Amino acid sequence: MEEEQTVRELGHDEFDPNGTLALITVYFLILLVMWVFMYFVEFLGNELTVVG
Amino acid sequence: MRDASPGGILLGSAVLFVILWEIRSALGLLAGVDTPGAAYFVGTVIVVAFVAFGLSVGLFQVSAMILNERRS
Amino acid sequence: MNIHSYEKIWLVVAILLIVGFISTVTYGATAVGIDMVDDEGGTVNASALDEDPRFSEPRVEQVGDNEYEAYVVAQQYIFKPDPITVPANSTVTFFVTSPDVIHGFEIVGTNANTMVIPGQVAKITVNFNEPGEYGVVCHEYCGSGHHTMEGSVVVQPEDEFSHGGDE
Amino acid sequence: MGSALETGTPSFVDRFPQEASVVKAALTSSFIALFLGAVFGIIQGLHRTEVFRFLDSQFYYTVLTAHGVLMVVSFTIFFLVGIFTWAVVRSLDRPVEDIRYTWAWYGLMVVGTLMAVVAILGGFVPSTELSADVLYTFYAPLQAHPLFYGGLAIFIIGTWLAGADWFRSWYAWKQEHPDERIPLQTFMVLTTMLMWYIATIGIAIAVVGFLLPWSLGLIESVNPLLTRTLFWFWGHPVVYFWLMPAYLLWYTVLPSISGGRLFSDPLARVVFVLFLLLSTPVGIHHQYVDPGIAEGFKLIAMTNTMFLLLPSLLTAFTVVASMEHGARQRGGSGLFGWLRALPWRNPAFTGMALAGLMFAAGGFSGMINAGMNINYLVHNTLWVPGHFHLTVGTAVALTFMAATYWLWPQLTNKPLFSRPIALSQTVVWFVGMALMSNAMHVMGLFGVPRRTAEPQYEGFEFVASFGSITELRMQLALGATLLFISTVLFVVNIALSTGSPTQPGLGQPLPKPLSPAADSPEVLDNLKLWFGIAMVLVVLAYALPLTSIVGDSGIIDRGVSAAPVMIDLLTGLNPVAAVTDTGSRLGVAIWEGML
Repeated sequence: MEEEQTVRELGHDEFDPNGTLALITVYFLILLVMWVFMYFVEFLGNELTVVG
Repeated sequence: MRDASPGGILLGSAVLFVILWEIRSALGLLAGVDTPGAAYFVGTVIVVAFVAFGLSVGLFQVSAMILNERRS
Repeated sequence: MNIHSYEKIWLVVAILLIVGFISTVTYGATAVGIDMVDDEGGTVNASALDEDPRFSEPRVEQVGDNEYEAYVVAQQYIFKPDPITVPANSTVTFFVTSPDVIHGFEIVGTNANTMVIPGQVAKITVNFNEPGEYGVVCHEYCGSGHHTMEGSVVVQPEDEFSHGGDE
Repeated sequence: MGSALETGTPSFVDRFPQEASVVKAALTSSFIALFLGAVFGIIQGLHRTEVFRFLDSQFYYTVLTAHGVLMVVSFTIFFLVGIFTWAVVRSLDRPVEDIRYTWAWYGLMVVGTLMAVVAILGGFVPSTELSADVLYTFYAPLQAHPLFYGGLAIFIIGTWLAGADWFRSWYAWKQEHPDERIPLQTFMVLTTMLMWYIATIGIAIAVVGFLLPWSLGLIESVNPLLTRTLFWFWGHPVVYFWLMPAYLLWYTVLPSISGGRLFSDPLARVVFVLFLLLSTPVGIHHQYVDPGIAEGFKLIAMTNTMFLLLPSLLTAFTVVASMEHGARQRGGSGLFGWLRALPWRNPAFTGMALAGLMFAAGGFSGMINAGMNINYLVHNTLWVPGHFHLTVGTAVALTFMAATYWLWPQLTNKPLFSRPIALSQTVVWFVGMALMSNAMHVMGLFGVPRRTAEPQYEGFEFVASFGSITELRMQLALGATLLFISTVLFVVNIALSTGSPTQPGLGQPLPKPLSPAADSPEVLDNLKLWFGIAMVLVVLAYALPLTSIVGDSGIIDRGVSAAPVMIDLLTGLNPVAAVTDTGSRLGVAIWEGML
């Protein structure tokens, strides 16, 4: 495959997945906001609570 | 843009298109803002027509290729 | 084990997230008081609903000051009674069962939502405040006419409410 | 890997021609199921949105049963047995012990599928007794033809025997390599199969113990809550059974296509062990709003389910980190800039990456589904199919298609017919699914139910808090159309690839992980231990609920009589009227959309 060109070799210890950490932090924040919204606004704010 | 590959452009526009639609839903649900549906509708029709055109050009080339192979 | 420090951080954060979810749900169950449908409704003989004191005559019954009980039968492809008429500012306990197959009972656009299983009685209690009208759908496939199975809940102003919502 | 091409790495078919035939046969079966499933899918998508209805609505449920069974039983599991056979043979580097045995289980699975499919398609021919319009979940007392249950049982027995084949290979390998760690891919296959053996106890009891004899008239009635609970005993782990081959590909193939290496072998093992432990004792979360099950049992199921998020969240990190590793080795830099260095022109990569992206979104709606009381909001609404079209319908399906672009040439020694078509196919799938699933989630929140031919009612209308229900329907139908086109592109591309000229050296070696197996404690490879703990967890989660269900209404509930699904031939096919009707309806819909 023409596009698989390795420019350098990186071992486990010389590689810190900074980009991954950043992406996953963004994902975590989205999850948090969406959960709060879904639970407290969409669900608890919805009509007819089942109380028994 | 000079170093953008066709694959990248295709993918980028697809992701952008999806994000635009998700924004409409998110704004509607989260903020109660109703973005103009007609604009989205027209935009979607244009995008789909464009993709259909691109695909058909590609498929015509492919079928021409198959026909050529059969002839030779 | 050789685990990168970022991965350890993420592991801890992920566990916190999970604990957070469980706590939110527990908060809803305790502080808000949201109860799950459970086995409180008991069981019933599905082929002899007409002999059962609760379901022989599907109806709404007053049991306390502002408290009502609705006995609802979901069957292929209707809900009985239809409409289910209740007064505003009341607490209504629905008892729902089925004589034939599994159905669903969902007051459309609300959180009142339960499965209806033959032999079992689903019991859910909800508060109705404002007068109004809700649709009820069967949300579990129950046969070739499933899409026609609907009912309604009519919440009447208190002064207009009279008994026997099944006429 | 450029050098590999020049020297001509032998492909899988060069090394193991007999096994490659089995893998090819399994994948072909799976693609046939995918194509048929997609045909039924588009019929449904257009029917329920009222865009194009050419069948009477009673046949919608036949179509829905066929779509469900073909997609999530035939397509996914045939692909699984193919990819697992490949993975075991490749990673142990030895042929199967007896190729006749391997063909035998494959044959059983084909026979089982054909039986079930014949029973389902019988629903279209009302003059026959054959019918199985019971949907994928076949909840009693809706009753299908015995052929349906029989087919299902034979199919599952086929998968059991397949699992035994892989255990046999591993056992033989272990005799020759007593001190070595289980190779990662084989480890993944074996843990997944252990999970499957536990999970299928539920469906085996439900089908062989109750439903099959009941449909044959040997027993008079069943306890619907019991068979339903047994179904979900299997019904949740089966979703992980679909997902595990995708995880296997993400962990072992995706890093290499990204130009890097797997970040951590030990963590991959931990993740698969967690799936073995936690996949089964969670099924009751599908029954949060069922009567007859105490709230305490539902709470236990929820806790287990929430912890089941953990292996998936860990996977997200490890897999993205492996991709980042690849990107940086390819010269990528910056906090997000490395994303540009990924091989986006490679359909195998792009497909898997997009599948992973959608899985992140599907993961979120899954978290909502898992929350016990918030389930009241979404239970059995269109939200739920919206969710699983992101998970099994994209994370799994798109990964399988992308992996095929990578693996197929190595099974046939023939290059892919067209890489541009393959690339557009994955992107069209992504866009189509985003539209369809977005519309489904939103409509679900507005209370629109799932599993219905005509979500339009006489007594009330669904209220949209923004836009309109019509608009969401159009969005759904458009998404479904794109998905259908995408499936056709995939199937045609693979079919045309069989005509490509043979070419040597298409093999793709898989590099070793950055942190190898030797870094992980040996106890991870103790399969007996994990199997034992998994069994204990299942007993803890299910013994009491099942006892209480049986105690309340008996092993069989005599009050419940069977409801065979038979169809009256009322209107049937009416294509001409449907076409003209659709024209006018589309016009109205577009007009409304513009307003």
